Amino acid sequence: MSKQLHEITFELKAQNPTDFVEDFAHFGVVGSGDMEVIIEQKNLDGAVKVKIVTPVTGYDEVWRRVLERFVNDTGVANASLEINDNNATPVVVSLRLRQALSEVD
Amino acid sequence: MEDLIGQGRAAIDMIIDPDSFREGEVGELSITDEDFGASAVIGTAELDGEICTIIASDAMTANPKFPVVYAGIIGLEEGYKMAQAVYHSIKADKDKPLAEKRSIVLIVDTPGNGAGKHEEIFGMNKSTGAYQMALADARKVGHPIVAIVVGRAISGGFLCHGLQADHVLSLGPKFNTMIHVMPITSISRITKLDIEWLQELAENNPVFAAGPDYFYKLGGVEELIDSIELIRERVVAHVAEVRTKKLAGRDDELGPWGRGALSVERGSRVARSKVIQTMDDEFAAVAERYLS
Amino acid sequence: MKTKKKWDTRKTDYLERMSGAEPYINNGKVVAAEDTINVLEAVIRLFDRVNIEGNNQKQANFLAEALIKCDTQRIHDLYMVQSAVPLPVHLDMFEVGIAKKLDFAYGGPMGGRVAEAIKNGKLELGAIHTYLELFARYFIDLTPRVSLICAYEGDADGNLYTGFNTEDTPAIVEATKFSQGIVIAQVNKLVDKVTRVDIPGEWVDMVIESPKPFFLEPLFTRDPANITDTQVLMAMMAIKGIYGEYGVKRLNHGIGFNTAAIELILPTYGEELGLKGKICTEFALNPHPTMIPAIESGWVESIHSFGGELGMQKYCEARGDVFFLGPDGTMRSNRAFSQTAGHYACDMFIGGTLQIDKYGNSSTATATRVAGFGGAPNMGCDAKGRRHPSDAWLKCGAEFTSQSEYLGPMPRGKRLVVQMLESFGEKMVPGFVDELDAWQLAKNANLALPPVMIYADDLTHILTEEGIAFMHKCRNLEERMAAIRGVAGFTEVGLAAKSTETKALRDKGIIKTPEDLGIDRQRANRSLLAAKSVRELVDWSDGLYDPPARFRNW
Amino acid sequence: MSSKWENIQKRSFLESEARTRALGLVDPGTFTELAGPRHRISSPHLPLLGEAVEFDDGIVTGVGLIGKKPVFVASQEGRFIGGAVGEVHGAKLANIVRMARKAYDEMLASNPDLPEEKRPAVIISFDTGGVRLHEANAGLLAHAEVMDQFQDCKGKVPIIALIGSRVGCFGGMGFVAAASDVIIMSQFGRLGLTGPEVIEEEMGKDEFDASDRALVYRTTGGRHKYIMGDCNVLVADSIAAFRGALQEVLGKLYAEIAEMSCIGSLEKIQYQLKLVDLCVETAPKDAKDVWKSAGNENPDDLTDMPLDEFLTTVKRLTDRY
Repeated sequence: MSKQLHEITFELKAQNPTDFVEDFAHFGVVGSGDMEVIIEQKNLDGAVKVKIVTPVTGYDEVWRRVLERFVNDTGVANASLEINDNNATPVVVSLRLRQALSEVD
Repeated sequence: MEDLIGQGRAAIDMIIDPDSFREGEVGELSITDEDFGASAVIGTAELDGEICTIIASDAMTANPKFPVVYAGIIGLEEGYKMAQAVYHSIKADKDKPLAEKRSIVLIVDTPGNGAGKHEEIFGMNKSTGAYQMALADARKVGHPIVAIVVGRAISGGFLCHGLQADHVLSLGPKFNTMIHVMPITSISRITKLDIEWLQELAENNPVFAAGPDYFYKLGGVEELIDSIELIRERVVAHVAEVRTKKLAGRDDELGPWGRGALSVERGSRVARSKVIQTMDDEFAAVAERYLS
Repeated sequence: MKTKKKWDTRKTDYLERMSGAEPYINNGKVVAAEDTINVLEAVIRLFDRVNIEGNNQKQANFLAEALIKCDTQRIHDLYMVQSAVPLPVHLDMFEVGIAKKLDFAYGGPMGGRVAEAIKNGKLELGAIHTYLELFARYFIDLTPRVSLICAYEGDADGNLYTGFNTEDTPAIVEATKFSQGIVIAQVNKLVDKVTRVDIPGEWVDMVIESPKPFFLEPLFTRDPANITDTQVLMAMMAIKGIYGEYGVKRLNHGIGFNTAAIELILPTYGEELGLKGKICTEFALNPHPTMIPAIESGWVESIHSFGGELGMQKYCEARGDVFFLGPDGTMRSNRAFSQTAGHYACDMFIGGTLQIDKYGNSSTATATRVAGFGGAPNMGCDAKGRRHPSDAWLKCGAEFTSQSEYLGPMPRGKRLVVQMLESFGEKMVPGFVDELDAWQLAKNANLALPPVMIYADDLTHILTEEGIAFMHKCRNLEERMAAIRGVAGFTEVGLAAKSTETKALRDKGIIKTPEDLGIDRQRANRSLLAAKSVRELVDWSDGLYDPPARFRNW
Repeated sequence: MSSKWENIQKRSFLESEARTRALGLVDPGTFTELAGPRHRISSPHLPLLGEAVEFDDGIVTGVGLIGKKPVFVASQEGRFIGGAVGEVHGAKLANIVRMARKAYDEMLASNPDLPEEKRPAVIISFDTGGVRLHEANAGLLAHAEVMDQFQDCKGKVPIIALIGSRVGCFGGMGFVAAASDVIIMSQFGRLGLTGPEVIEEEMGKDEFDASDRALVYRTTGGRHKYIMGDCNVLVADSIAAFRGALQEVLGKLYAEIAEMSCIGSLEKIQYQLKLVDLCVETAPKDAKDVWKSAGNENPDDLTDMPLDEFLTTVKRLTDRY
């Protein structure tokens, strides 16, 4: 029996992109049912690169959909997102991502 | 003799010069009340002809005033009693040169600190903290401190009585010595991880495995001794080695911080070194702003 | 044809049973605690219908513990008719064979054991009721022969003081006593003169001072420290999008953190929206500690309670303009009346749930637990007998699109029935599902129908973190299902939503998102809570609230 | 930034994350985090066990200013695995203390008349249950390193402990806090060595019921520790209140601050032994019995009375013994 942290990576593109201009932003705490995120400016040809590290498996598609909506709603582009997750629900994920973005506003 | 568990007093006799132990006495300190901190043994002895302070646990004697103090547990009184022995060692040698500061030998066989209501109301954390501060103090003013694990060195008990020494020695696992925070069976139960798999993982990563050899790998124990007969000889040797280093001003190689460096030598606790380096470098770049 | 028949068999039976207990009754109606088993064995017969008082709050636990110690040769296969079975002893009764059949309303923590006992044939389930429904049947076909009840004080004449925690007692005693049944009360204290007569002595046969006070569960206490930012967001949506929109003044709140969050932002967010005096003035509600800040800031005119809440006694007594106090100055709760009030006199029920299916039926049942719903369904339904108008009721009725299908142009109101649910619960358990677990439970526990807390046709609003779905505004099932999908987030149900469809529903005002409601998500955090901890509730109450030990963190 | 700092001040200390506490305790805009999330030094051991990691391993370390004073801050995050101390977490804590002492040595070397107002200080905001089980051995060794660094600070750099977060300060970190010079707590803070569940296991539920939170707080909570003298300052639950107390303490001469500690010298432990005698003599059934010994006639009233009233009416053990 083995148990390892699960890593999910993918790239997204916003429909109405606005470049993420901050060098670095961090938000959140990896409490139970919560997560943290680092957002960094990266030259990715308008794309957003996402990496999630989580103990939970089987929700890769949900993660993609949640992040897709975040990227489309906010227009974030040319950025890398790194998430450490510990069982956060989509509600919490969306909330933390928006809070992270507003931290740098 | 298969092991020394529960035999702190016997271990004292094995280590010191014959018939040299004056129990209850360290410098000006003289404890006559037999019930005071009954589970802790302190006193002065000769070690290879030199004066030395002995601190041990007595697993056979419970403290009649504190029901949770038995089997070698360090309770409220025991912690302060042990601290007194250390402070009186410092006091007695206050004006002596470094080369003559008496050594302090910790004979370790304790399952932990007192876990009771009175202990928490009055602050067991202070008692165990006081003893550790005293040991660190003595170490830093030049007393060589050597701990030898002869039985149990469990979690907070080991921190209290052992890990503040300059050097920590331990009898090897074949003498049933136990050094851990929690047995791997309990870790398995709490983390809900398969025990065999955990044991397999522990082979390469000693950070959560129980046993003196794993602490050796982590640099938490300087030397494993594989014969009871060798204890005295090795303690004497380590006292000498520690003293030499102190005289040379190489204190950073001793005690907990020294064991941190030892972990690197033994290829473990790599992240520790990395994060310390990162902090130091990062601060160096901004130090001007804060320290000028 | 007129038959010759004895018309006093009940009375004869009563006297016969009581004569068996006579030797143990002294000094009026007093029985010593150590004789409890003897009197129970004397007055209870095989197959009797027996009520042990208890609901989700107080419990006649001493009498329950005594009943299970009775000789199973003499007493077995009892038919338990009682509000709740939340204590282990209630289920042990079926394990040892003392009891066989059960009609109840609430299983709480014993829900799992109820299901198990049904499965292994130890328990024969009649039905799962609402409180009021079960009380009703006490007077029709489920009248108890013997009732074991509890009170704070009793005297030698049998007078009882049930005070703050009167709860179910009057309903049980009335049904039992007026059909010549036997009523035995455990009291915390035998006194010369009771503080107030809540149950007249004539209606009680025996009084026993129990060695320990009766058990009381602080079920309605929610620690504000555990309210999440998402719950604050949903509370803001509830207040702005529903309470304010309809001007809801008379209402009931379910148990849970969702409604606790609403209660705690009334004095902050509610005040800011200028809604004070316009909403939340009268409640059918237990004395929720989280109501303290709203009460203290003058929001609330009246609260009638189903039961008492541990630690709130002194506070309620000191707020006599709000709570219902007796001439002696202490509060009296009454579940039957408060449930009736909740059913007929409240314009809204709002509460949390565990699951909502794609049609809008909601349930807190899981596949392996027969928990029951207590009183929620009484309030979480449209009161068809209601005839008095109110603004909120009329407005909701006017919006009820399909009403004219039945009534033609006849105006009629509708109660707001709101379910709050996050799309995913802890550990990613989806709140929206294709099929309720209740179906599986019905199979597992041989139930005649899946236990549904609130049926889709009663539900008017679903509130999730995504938005509010105005279910009653939908034209048909198809549209209602689309509305549910539109607020179901990233669950399987929600992922099936088409964005064009959801957009259309938003345009029609059937779905409203926080943005549609003009709610700033950034403000949705715990700092809006008028009290963020139990300690702050104590401070709000000027030290009158005395929280149970488990809620203290200072 | 500064307006943000203003907002932080009003916040509940109990509710605040580690980083918020760290930022809010020092002067506005002066906090520089060291080995922060940017460096992504998370635990190498947790992933092997399938446990979630955090970029800062559950502790914020950094440096800031309070007035002219450089303060070296460590702030633990109880929400991440109960603030437990693993290899990285422990190394950060030990090293921030070491850095403060090294900074002092350097400053003194270049300026033998280093004014008090510039003397560095260490601030630790505890929120922890002690050793992290998943990397227990490394965590244990780190505790010893922290104590070692504490002792190095003696005579040089004051160490102030702040306890008012959810997890409190237990296990090995309980004695680390005891080894600080000054302990500032709120009534929500808890300080002890052994967690309530272990005491219950050891003594039985009749003697100590771990689920009785009121009992747990009476035994380890801020009000109790203030009466015992283990907590030097009891403050309201806001970052501003903690910062205010901190400023006041740091405004004192170092010698005065060092005197405030409970342990660390023979004289101090002789006093503690007097209290142990009191414990034996009175055999208290409950902490309230000790409050009575301290001269509080109605100990029952002390738990629920508002903090201000408590502070003006309470008698402390240190007043009498």
